[in-house]
Amino acid sequence: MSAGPEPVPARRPGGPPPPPPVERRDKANYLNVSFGVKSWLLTTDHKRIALLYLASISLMFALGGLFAVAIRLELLTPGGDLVQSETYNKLFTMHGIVMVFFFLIPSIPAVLGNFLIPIMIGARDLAFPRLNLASWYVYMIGAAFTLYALISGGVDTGWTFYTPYSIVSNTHVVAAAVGIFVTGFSSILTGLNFIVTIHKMRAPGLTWFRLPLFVWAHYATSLIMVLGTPVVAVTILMVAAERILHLGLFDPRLGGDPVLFQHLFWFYSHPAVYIMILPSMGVISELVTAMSRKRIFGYGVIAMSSLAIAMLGFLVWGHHLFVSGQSAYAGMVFSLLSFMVAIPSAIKVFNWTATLYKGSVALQTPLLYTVGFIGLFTIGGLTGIFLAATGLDVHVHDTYFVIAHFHYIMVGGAIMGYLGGLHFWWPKITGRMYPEWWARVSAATVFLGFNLTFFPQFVLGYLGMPRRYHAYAEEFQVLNVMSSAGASILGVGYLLPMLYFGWSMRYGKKAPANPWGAKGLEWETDSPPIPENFARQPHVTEEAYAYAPSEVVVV
Amino acid sequence: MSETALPAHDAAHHPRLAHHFTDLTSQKDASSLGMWLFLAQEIMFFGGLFLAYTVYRALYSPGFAEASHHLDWKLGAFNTVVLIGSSLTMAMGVHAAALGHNRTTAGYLLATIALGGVFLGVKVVEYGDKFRHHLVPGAHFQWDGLHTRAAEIFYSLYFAMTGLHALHMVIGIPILAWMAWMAWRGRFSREYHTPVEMTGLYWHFVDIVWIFLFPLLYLIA
Amino acid sequence: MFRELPLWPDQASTMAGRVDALYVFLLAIGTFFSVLIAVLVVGFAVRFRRRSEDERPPAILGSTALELTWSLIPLGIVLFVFVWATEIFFAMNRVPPGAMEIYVVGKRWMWKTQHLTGQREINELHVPVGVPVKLTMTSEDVIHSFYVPAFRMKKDVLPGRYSTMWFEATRPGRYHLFCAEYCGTKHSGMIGSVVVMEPAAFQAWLAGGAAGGSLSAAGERRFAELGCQTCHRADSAGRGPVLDGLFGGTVRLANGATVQADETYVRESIVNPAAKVVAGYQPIMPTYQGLVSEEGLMQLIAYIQTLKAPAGRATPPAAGAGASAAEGAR
Amino acid sequence: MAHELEPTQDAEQHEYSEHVVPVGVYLAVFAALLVLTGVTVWTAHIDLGAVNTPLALAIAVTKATLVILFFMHVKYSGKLVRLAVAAGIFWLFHLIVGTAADYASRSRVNPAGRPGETMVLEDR
Ligand code: HEA
Ligand code: HEA
Ligand code: HEC
Ligand code: CUA
Ligand SMILES: [Cu+2]
Repeated sequence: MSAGPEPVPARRPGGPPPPPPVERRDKANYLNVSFGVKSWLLTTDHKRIALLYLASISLMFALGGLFAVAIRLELLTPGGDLVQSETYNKLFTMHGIVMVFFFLIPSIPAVLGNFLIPIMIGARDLAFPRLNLASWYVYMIGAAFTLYALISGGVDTGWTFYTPYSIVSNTHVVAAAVGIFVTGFSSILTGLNFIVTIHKMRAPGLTWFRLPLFVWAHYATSLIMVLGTPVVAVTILMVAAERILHLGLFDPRLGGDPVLFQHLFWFYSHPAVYIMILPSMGVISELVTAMSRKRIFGYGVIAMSSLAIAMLGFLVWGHHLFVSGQSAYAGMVFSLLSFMVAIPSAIKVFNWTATLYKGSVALQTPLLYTVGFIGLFTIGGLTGIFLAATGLDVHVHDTYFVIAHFHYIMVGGAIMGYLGGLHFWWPKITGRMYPEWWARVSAATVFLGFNLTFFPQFVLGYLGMPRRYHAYAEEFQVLNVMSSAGASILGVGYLLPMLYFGWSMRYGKKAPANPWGAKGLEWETDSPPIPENFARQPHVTEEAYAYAPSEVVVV
Repeated sequence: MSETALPAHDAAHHPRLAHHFTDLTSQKDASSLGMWLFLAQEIMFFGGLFLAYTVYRALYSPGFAEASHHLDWKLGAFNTVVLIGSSLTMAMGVHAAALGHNRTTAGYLLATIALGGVFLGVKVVEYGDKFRHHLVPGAHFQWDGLHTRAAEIFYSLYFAMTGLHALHMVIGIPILAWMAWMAWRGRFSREYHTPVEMTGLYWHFVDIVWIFLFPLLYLIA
Repeated sequence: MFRELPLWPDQASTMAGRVDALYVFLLAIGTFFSVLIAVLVVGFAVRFRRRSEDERPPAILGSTALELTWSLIPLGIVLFVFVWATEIFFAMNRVPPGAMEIYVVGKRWMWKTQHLTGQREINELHVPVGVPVKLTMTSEDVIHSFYVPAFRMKKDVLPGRYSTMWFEATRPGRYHLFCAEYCGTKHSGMIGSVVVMEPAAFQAWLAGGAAGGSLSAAGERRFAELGCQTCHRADSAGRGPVLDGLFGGTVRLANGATVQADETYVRESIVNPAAKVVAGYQPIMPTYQGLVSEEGLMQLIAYIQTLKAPAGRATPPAAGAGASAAEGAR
Repeated sequence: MAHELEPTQDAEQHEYSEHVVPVGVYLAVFAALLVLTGVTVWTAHIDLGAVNTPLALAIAVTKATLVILFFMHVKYSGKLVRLAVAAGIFWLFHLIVGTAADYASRSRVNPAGRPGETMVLEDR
């Protein structure tokens, strides 16, 4: 432990004026260091950029949620009576596009990752702060294109843009495609920034195997972002080109092969589902240890399983094509590989469970979300096994079984992790505590509403109700009503955090630096952190999650 | 956990050192890794088109051969030489920058721009020729050979791949011009010339893409 | 009550039972693991809840034995499931010989089916019970998917090529037919029913209205109308190859390759004749793309299938014989 | 104390070495690239049957390797940069091979099938 002179804030010539001196440590933090719209829109502070993202993706979530509400209302009755079928098709398309590309993919990485990664590794900022800001602008430009597509009439291709329908559809496919193309680059830039940061900016003593698991998860996620996203970008660009320039690459009338599109699309979009779940798994790894004040069980295995998921995730895209006309032999291989991805996921689930064993478990909101995540992810993941089983997928492909599968993982899993993380780090981000009682109520509401919404959809799917159906056969109604009822409960569950988080920013109890008694560099700095994150350069001398134990058990 | 003071950026530190790095070397390492990751991303971006090319070439090989004969391989070869030349001048530019010779750097960068311009000029001539001969896919596509559909797919790929490649050059040239301007103004030094290097990496990458495009498009037997 | 809240789909094909068995197995596995995890997580959380702020849990760093256990057991399970599922999948893809052939065309937003005997249906398909039926399907516009939940069978129907699917119905009745691949505005209206009938009833139905004669007869008429016989004549005096006995055999192409003369090949020969030129012939055949509908193409194919081989060509497989022949083959 | 201040980095501290490559190397690489371009054109104009395309690709790979190693200084760069290069190339390879495997096995397993066609295994 060595103490140098009080740090002098650094500055670049021509850069923004230096932040106030650090003597007023308890007062100056990244939130109050400067004011005004410009200080936010031109900031290069990763913490502020994280908040910019938080605001944007929350809006996008509300928008996607509104579409979901409209979908569920329409599906209350079997006849397509609430909206026209054109409208319905636009609703689920926009719901999928907004939720996937504009909410879930950026959610944890761009908000929590952006905020926490530099702090967790003891750095002042990401490696490329201006690139970080640029990626937010790129995201906003992409969102603007997509919103334009929406306002000027919508898109109706489904979020998958399958050709040749997306070539002949007379809706605003090009605008939406450009929107996704552009946002893709935001995700690439974020991933690139994370990789370089994690390699190059770690504090002294912070070796790879001392990194928090959240950072490992983001490292794996970033690999997928950098290596997968460009493929969907160019694919979607080709679709736009087919529409504008009449190239014939995917159009069978011109000799193109629509199945090639599906290969290209899923080459990215399957790994993309791991972009959506890995960060959430990272959050859960942090939460289980912090909430049980106990070393994580199997640190190395969890870290490596993130990488394994990222790698194996690139090998399985063909499992979306079992009935598409892909060769049955290719289907067989893709099926086998899909089963293999289940193993690292299983490892994580079991290790989290084992971590709770003999812990000192605080039954607070973050833990409730953790428990919810583990349960719902398990169900979602295990139904993924059903889908990866070729002979069974032939029946349930493109039915509500698939819808239920991925909502279990993305809504039940990923969003639970996101909300859990948001609650856990909220004191750090805002310096205020959220109201614990309301938070527990909302966690319970989300859990109940969620299961009521999506469990019946498994049954519907096995009964054979196809997805993307505006009107459906009468016998499916009861289950659909259950699902819609659940969705309204779920909606309330999501509305609550939006309200009390907003409330707490002003009225919440002031948060101490480490309200959870948790380990990790982020808890060593102020809440909210000072602009340069740490007053002094931290040195790391111990493993991650080194809670002082009663005894060390080596099994 | 222990800590030390944040590195004090005293007056002696290099003006180009950003606040969150401790020294120029690590800053440069970060840039160079970042650039390489960006190029890995670019490989995948072009990769989608190369995949489409592979699939259709396998499906329609006679048609592709027929269609390829309507491309002028001499122009293609000429452009290959031009682009390789520009890669050389680019490498020399980086070399000069590393030695701190700002004016020389600017000169090499201008030469690179000029060669890039020649390349694009030839491309314009070629594209114009395709327009005149109705080889642009779409409603006006005409083909008097056997394999009309395969030829149209071939030309779809031709325009998509060379177009995207040319777009990368069109983006690269202003960046080169900017670098040349900065070099001319003496902004680089032995210690700090990362932007020139990064631009160089980008330009060489564009060259590599063309190295593959040339035989794949112009020289199908 | 249970009429309103159905929990299990009808089982009406030979595949249904096999798929359901796998499903039940997976349900059991899934329930077991979900309950196990839920009980452990909730149990640990409650049992080891924090009772005082100064509790110090032990540090349990990990255990190789446990890690291996919970990797290898799931691995074993998924490998088992893999083998089982793949077996079903290949059975689904392997059309039994001599299956009764029916042609299906999907277009936005209807299903058109044609029997070899000439019956044409819209959004309906009549099939006999106990007979393997092979569907040869194509689309006139975008991708559709032919889905009969009661059969547990589904296959995408693509434009520009034929996809095949087969099933053997086991229970008479009327079952849902859905389009399962999103195809635009009225995707959810692209539905119909599959009517499974006792063989006798089916024969009676077949005898009913075959307005235009059999499929191959329709094809023969089209062959004449389109002027195909000006070049393709049975006496090899035409400018084009003799088509008798073509179907099912192999064809040598001008570029040296050989191809199998199946539906897709014949279709391509008509709509894009230059793509594969028969050895010894000039590519003079005009394209009929746009001149013949997908249904017309299927009729032509059915007709070409019936052209029996003169001595020397490979024998085409039994085709065009309808239900009775298919039954015989079983 | 100075070295303590440096953030932890991967084993090799300097990804990018200040190695200044002699100009002669650049010129030699340039000459090699020109020669190889000539060879590509030449071999394309003689009929080698199935060998033509692989040969053209092999030459292109050689040229690309030269550019990457010398012009782009990968020969003098650290492990991490090499890893990034390798990852890019490997993933591209994987994208193409994975998809091509589907197309190739469509024709191989079904004698009646050709690439681009729905596969059916028929017991004929
Ligand atoms: C975050 C998103 C996410 C995640 C993580 C996953 C994870 C998985 N998915 Fe999912 N999937 C989607 C999102 C996701 N999926 C989406 C959006 C679609 C539809 C796209 C569309 O068409 O619109 C889809 C569709 C989809 C299909 C195609 C279905 C079809 O269209 O016909 C398949 C098929 O194989 C599949 C499989 C899997 C598998 C095997 C996993 C595995 O990774 C799951 C692994 C996890 C576990 C297995 C649970 C934990 C393990 C245990 C508790 C131990 C016990 C385990 C065993 C005994 C095996 N998914
Ligand atoms: C991250 C991804 C994500 C998320 C979070 C959700 C969330 C939800 N989805 Fe989503 N869904 C998809 C991704 C997602 N979905 C995708 C990819 C598809 C496929 C699309 C396609 O086929 O192309 C799909 C399709 C899909 C369908 C199938 C449509 C069809 O095939 O016909 C249904 C039907 O029930 C559905 C329902 C829901 C519901 C009820 C929620 C609920 O969880 C939503 C709950 C949220 C709310 C109820 C909003 C809460 C309220 C607020 C936030 C504030 C209110 C706003 C203001 C005050 C302004 N979704
Ligand atoms: C102008 C003459 C001409 C007409 C009219 C014509 N064909 Fe052909 N057809 C040919 C020639 C020549 C070939 C062989 C070269 C080739 O494959 O293109 C051929 C090949 C074929 C083949 C592949 C035969 C094989 O042995 O593999 C089929 C099937 C076929 N034609 C069907 C038709 C049908 C059906 C029509 C009418 C709708 C038709 N043709 C009209 C000249 C013609
Ligand atoms: Cu046809 Cu959906
Ligand atoms: Cu997937």
